[in-house]
Amino acid sequence: MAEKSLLVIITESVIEDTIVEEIVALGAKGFTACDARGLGTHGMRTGRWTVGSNVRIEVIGDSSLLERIVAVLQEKYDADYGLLMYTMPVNLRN
Amino acid sequence: MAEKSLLVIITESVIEDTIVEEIVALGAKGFTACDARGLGTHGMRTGRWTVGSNVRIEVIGDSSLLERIVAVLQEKYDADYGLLMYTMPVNLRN
Amino acid sequence: MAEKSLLVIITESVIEDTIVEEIVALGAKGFTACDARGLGTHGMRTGRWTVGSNVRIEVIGDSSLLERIVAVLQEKYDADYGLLMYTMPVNLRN
Amino acid sequence: MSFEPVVLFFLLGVIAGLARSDLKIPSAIYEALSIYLLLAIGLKGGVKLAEYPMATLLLTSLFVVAAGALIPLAAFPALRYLGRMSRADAASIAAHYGSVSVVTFSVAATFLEQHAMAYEGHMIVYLVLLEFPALILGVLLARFGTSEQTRWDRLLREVFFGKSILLLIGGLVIGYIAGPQSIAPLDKFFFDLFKGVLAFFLLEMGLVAASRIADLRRYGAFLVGFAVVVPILSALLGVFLARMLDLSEGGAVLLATLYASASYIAAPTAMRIAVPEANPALSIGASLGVTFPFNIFLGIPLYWWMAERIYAGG
Amino acid sequence: MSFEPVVLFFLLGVIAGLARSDLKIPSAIYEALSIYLLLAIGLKGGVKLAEYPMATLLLTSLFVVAAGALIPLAAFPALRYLGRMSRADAASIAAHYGSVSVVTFSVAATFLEQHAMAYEGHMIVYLVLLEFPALILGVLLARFGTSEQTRWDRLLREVFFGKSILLLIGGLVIGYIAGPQSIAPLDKFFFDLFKGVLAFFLLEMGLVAASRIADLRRYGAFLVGFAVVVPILSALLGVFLARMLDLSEGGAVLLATLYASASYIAAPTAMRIAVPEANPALSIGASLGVTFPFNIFLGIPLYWWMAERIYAGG
Amino acid sequence: MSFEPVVLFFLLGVIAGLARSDLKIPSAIYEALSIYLLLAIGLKGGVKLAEYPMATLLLTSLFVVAAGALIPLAAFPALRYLGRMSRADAASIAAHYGSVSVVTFSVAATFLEQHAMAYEGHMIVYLVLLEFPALILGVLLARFGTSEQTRWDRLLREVFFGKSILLLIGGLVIGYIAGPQSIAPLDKFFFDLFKGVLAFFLLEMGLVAASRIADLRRYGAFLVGFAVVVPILSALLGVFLARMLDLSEGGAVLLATLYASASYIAAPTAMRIAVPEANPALSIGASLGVTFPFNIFLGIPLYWWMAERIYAGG
Ligand SMILES: Nc1ncnc2c1ncn2[C@@H]1O[C@H](COP(=O)(O)O)[C@@H](O)[C@H]1O
Ligand SMILES: Nc1ncnc2c1ncn2[C@@H]1O[C@H](COP(=O)(O)O)[C@@H](O)[C@H]1O
Ligand SMILES: Nc1ncnc2c1ncn2[C@@H]1O[C@H](COP(=O)(O)O)[C@@H](O)[C@H]1O
Ligand code: NA
Ligand code: NA
Ligand code: NA
Repeated sequence: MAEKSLLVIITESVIEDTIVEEIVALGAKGFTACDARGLGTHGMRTGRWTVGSNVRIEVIGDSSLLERIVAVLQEKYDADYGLLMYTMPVNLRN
Repeated sequence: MAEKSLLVIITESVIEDTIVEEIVALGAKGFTACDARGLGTHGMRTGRWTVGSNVRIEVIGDSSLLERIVAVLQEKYDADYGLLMYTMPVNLRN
Repeated sequence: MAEKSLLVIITESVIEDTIVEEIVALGAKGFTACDARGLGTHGMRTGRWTVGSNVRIEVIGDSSLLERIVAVLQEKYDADYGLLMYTMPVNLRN
Repeated sequence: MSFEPVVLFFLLGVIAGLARSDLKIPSAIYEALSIYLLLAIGLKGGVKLAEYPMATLLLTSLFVVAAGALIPLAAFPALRYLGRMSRADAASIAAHYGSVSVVTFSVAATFLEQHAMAYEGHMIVYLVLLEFPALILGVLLARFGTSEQTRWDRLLREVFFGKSILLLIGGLVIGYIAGPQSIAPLDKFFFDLFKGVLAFFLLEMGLVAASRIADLRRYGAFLVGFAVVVPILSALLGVFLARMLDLSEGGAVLLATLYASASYIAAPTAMRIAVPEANPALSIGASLGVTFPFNIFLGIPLYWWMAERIYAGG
Repeated sequence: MSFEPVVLFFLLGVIAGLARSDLKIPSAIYEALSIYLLLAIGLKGGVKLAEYPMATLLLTSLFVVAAGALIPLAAFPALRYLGRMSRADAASIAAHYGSVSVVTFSVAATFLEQHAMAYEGHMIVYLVLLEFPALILGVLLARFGTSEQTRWDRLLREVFFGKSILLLIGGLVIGYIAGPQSIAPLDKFFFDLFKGVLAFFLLEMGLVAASRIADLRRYGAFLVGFAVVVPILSALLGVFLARMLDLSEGGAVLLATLYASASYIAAPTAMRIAVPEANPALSIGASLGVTFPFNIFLGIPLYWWMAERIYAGG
Repeated sequence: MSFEPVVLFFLLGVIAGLARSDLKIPSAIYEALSIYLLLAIGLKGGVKLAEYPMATLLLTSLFVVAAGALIPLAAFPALRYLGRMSRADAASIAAHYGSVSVVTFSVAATFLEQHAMAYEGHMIVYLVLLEFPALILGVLLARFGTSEQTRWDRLLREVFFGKSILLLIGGLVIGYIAGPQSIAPLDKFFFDLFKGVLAFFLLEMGLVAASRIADLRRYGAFLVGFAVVVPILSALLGVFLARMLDLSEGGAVLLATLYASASYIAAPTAMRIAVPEANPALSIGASLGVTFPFNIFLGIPLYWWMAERIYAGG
């Protein structure tokens, strides 16, 4: 039972592959993604058509890794894309 | 890195639009929704056909906002619809 | 507002039904499942075709229940299947 | 009377469901198939609509809708007092049985076509008109004398702009405006494939019906009896009305089937929103788990036989 | 000039969207329909390709692409200086209008077929060739004189291996290699169902367009005017070029429609990746909310009329 | 020997996959297409089943299944001792190659039809019967002499009520009961569209195969050699058996193709459940990444040539 952090990234589906590449390049050993829809400062995103749909990505790792990911994504994508990130401590069980 | 709360609402897809209207009317600035299936006191919901499918909605906000949402949804929908709500503190990162 | 724990299980879709049977047999009163894709020690799982797709299962319950579930799944499925489990405390709101 | 193979796809679905097969029709596909069926039926009706004088159609429609309203009005007290159900449950089930099933109608039409038996093209107008009054009646029955509030705005939007009505009426209007010539290039998609899509849809309905059969045991004999007897009585009403309105024998079979059928697309959603305290497992279990299979396997041949007897006796 | 019913499905979708109906085309279905349409158009063109001498085709293609490039090059300053838009927004919108719409093209082709009006089979080659140069031009316009970096690798992959181009070219090549005889057994799937699938697709486009109409009010009259005037001018260019290249009158209508149409499949994705600081609501609102309906309801008949006048005057 | 264009759709998918295109067939569509193909093949076989005396069919089936069982029994020791694979991996791969591929069979049948070459309608019965014994053999091979427990209940449910077998047998029975006349109205859906749906499906298989090619490099030359040599030897067995059973030359090509093909729908799921310690990347990589393309591009023409030689030599 290891104490780790969980980072949840909600962003536009159109950049899912790019974000995944960044995460892996920064050292994440894994991630989990789901299709999503939602509302935010970029308006309503109904989940229909590629440009109107969101993805919810979870990454579990050490806080230092997650800090690096947060910093890079914030700098490169926050201005131009719908993006929400939050973290919380979790107990990894296997 | 702001301390916020996360509210997760799991309910019936058939009232997704209604719930979203309530949330926004109560002051939420955003939400994220995913299709889901599951089991609870209302029996098995296989995620097939509209009346048998669930939705999982996440709202990030101040605890006071989330308290208000919880109170309203509990009063108006808990008796008649499948509904599960839980909250936890999170660190908003952007 | 009851203090409970949340267990998140990410595993292969092909054993979703089996895992759900285990969870229910161990005493869980409910669960919520979503389709997912991801990367882990078992390689990239693109979410296409049954054998290449993941499921994300949430269970809310007492920590003792969740401990039992974690122990059983770890013993029976961790060696052969893609499996990730983590827990965290949550406030159940209804 | 020969045999209609599409109903075997329903059986196959039931078997798969009971055997807990991993066969699943993805919900996106189910949605697409139902959109297709609703649009195709609407178009078919619309194209034929021009063949009938509008005034006659309006008049007969009035009779069809008024007589159809008797079904939920009679079903409600039966459910409430004989079945000892809660007001909400009785009202919701009554609404399901007052409304109609597009797939049952399609199976009956296929059946008639296979036996080269003619029917009036405007039956589809009755299908559309019967779909919603029962839903409104159901809500009135549920709310009569109670203080519960109804989300009427949501209900009316659901009823009139719910996909079911919207696609049926949309197809009807498009078919009517465009006419047979302009619709012809769409025939290969909307008409030629119809029966195959219906087979696929029945497979999915079998899968879902199988999951409802377990529920039924819990709700008991009364509801199962109700789900067989009410359709037969409703069908009888349909045949007599058809005779009165001078419809063809094929038309009588279809009107009987419409009255006998119970909704499981429009009604469940509308009732879940407007009468949420009703238990959806009861109404869907009865309509999809009992009435639907009863109708497609035994009901339709029975209604045909009824029509033959009553028309011969006329 | 008679009437083409498929556009009514678009209207039905708009009505459903504005009425906030629960009608939804699942995104998996939308994806499948668009793959079908792109492949089918490619195959259709590929089969006909063999009928034309390759050298002529290459030469005329050069003219078609070069003249087509004028559209974004003229649209950009108009948007930037008359419309006072940001460089990125102006460039992105220009790219959308320089590129083409496969569905608009299909509606125009259906329209011609309904009126038994012939057109050159290689129009589809122009469709493919016009799809992407504008996207690259758009990025150049957005970046010219700025220090912003472009993810060129991602953009080029998006442009050349984006599903839109890939399926069009893939279909074209398969159709060309296989030839009419070998493709014949596929006709029932790819050609006979084409118009029905198009109707389904238009329904979904109507639903999405309805959700864009609200956006437009916020962006104002200039953009709406732009979304009507630019297509008409582009169509004029198309008709004159067609005349010059000695295309048939049907070919002129199609080339006009290609120039007049704006992309909403390939361009939004490509621009979102390559020019992310542009607001996608502006470009999609204009192309899907205004230009697309304008083209299918009024534009195509208008371009036909223009072709008739200019060809008669020749 | 002319050319079958559906295989080009597989190539297009591979190119899209290798180029990392954004082209994706949504999994709901993939599921629907596979349900369609399995049902359609079953129906086709069922309709033709009545043409053959049941007793002969039972007898020949026995031979076909018994000879087919030789394939996994010979493959297992080859994988285990020549390939130095773990017991579980060897057993799982053997099961994949003992089972059959519905799509490969369909491509071969299309190929024969294109060349107007007749074959026995009951080949489809062999397809059904060959699908599952190898899966059970695979589990026995994996467990023989080990203490590992098998979830036999889950496996048997998976094998007999897995969607693959269920739809094939379901279609077979429906087609047989209904007969050609009653099935005729379903032809436009299940038979006319078959080849188009197959093309779509091959596109998706190409996309998935592309993602498997990288894996293969890791598993090395032995597995790639195995994935080419075993099909050829199995095909040879098929042709000889066909000759012995007095099947037509077309039937020989199909039986050879069945033996040569490896499963990637039923087997991966069944093995993942029953032999979870086997690495699925190995078996799917070999069957989908090597054997499937080998069969549709080179294998089928080769097996035909083999059949011609052996039948001529008879
Ligand atoms: N307060 C919130 N709670 C939950 N999800 C949110 C919230 N705000 C934004 N999101 C999600 O993040 C996406 C991008 O947000 P934004 O960058 O604000 O447009 C939205 O489309 C939502 O899915
Ligand atoms: N213990 C639980 N853990 C996780 N999800 C649950 C739990 N109980 C209920 N749910 C979810 O909440 C939905 C509604 O619950 P209920 O109101 O109990 O029927 C269910 O369909 C599940 O998706
Ligand atoms: N570090 C991680 N963060 C988030 N999800 C992960 C992580 N590692 C694994 N997963 C998920 O768990 C699944 C199984 O993991 P594994 O057993 O490592 O193959 C993967 O396919 C991912 O969906
Ligand atoms: Na009824
Ligand atoms: Na254009
Ligand atoms: Na084989």
